[in-house]
Amino acid sequence: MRIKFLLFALYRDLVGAEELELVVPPGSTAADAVTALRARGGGSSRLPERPVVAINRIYAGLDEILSDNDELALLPPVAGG
Amino acid sequence: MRIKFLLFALYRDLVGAEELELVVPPGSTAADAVTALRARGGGSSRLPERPVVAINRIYAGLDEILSDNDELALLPPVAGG
Amino acid sequence: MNSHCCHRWPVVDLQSAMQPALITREAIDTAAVLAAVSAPAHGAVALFLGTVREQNDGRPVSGMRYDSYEAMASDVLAEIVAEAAATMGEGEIVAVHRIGELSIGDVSVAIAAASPHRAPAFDAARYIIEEIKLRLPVWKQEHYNDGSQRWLA
Amino acid sequence: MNSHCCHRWPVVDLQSAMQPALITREAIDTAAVLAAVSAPAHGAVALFLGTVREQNDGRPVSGMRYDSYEAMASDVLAEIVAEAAATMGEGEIVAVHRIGELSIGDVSVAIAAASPHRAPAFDAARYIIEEIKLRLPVWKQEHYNDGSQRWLA
Repeated sequence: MRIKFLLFALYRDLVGAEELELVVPPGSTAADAVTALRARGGGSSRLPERPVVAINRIYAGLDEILSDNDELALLPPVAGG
Repeated sequence: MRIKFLLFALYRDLVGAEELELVVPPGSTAADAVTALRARGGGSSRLPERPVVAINRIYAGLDEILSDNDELALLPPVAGG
Repeated sequence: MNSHCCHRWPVVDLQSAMQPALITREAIDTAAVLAAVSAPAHGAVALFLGTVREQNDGRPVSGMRYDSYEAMASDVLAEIVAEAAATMGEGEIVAVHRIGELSIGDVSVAIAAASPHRAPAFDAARYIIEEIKLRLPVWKQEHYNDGSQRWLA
Repeated sequence: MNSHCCHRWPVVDLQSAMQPALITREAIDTAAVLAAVSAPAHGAVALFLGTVREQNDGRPVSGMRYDSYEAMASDVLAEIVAEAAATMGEGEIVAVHRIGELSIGDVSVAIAAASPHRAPAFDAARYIIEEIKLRLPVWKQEHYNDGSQRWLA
């Protein structure tokens, strides 16, 4: 199934992209998808193993199981205000 | 000695004056002066026996001893803001 | 002094243009209060505004008269602001209380505290309004639609 | 609907003119934020402003870039405001967070809470800024005088 990754701030700089898509096996969790992204190597391998994530714009646990076409956002520590 | 009373809000309405002067014996306390003022009768007698007071613009205790020409303000419960 | 020696023009300084504690009969300019505390070093500004409500205890209010022991109120407000400033540390504070006849919606009190950090700014503004309620010698008389009026305590 | 039957002109309503939770690239109009929550029933208004400071950790800052996961940030800010409103009860709240390139002194966040009473207004404004710091998906990158930059965490 296809997962759309969204990257912000420091993570965007590391990966060098705002978004990218990867195909992961059905039944993959958010953690699995992050592992797949880090396995691309380069700056992506410097992403944290367990980042804060949102699935389809909602904060989610890393053990959450993804569905086809989910948007998985990797969120650096927030710094608003 | 002469004491200048200052009256505000409800107390002003009771006494019917913004300020007035009374002569009280040397050594009088603020409480003594209030008693003298209440003894004038009329609306003044409806002043509380132990109001909050300020002497020369500073909050003071009723047992404070007055000096000649002191300004003694009788302060209803404040309601600013 | 020394006016013979050099050309010195007055520097316009918003912060010193507004007293940190003021009892006034004029309408309160909220934007000016905010401007007076703002500075590049202060990342956080807390502003509190008290306004005249259209009702109190369920009774419709047509207006409000604020009376004060003006000379003492100026001193007490300055004292309250100084206490808050001492606790807050770095930053700027302005507190203004209006007296006289006010209409519904008019700002009766404005308190602004600016600090490098948000907690001290909030705490300062909160402290000042609480202390005003406790000890500023100001009284208010509500005017009602039927023409009657009452001093609040 | 029913436009054929009677002349109904749109009512200008400041409160509905401004969304209660907004992520924007425009400069924040503080006066408009205050106006949006003000009402004759609300005797207390608490406003919090966050502004870009000229330095951080002792290092001079030349500017700040705010980035966000905009679609999610709008939802999260609306959620935070709704939580504060539920606790506050009667009143009005507006919270605006600016994103994009900001200069020193620019307002990055404005939160206004108006209530019949002061404690709920203060508490609502404070709650919202604390929750923004915890969970609003916004990031900031400081620009320094030497041309370098850094994402804050």
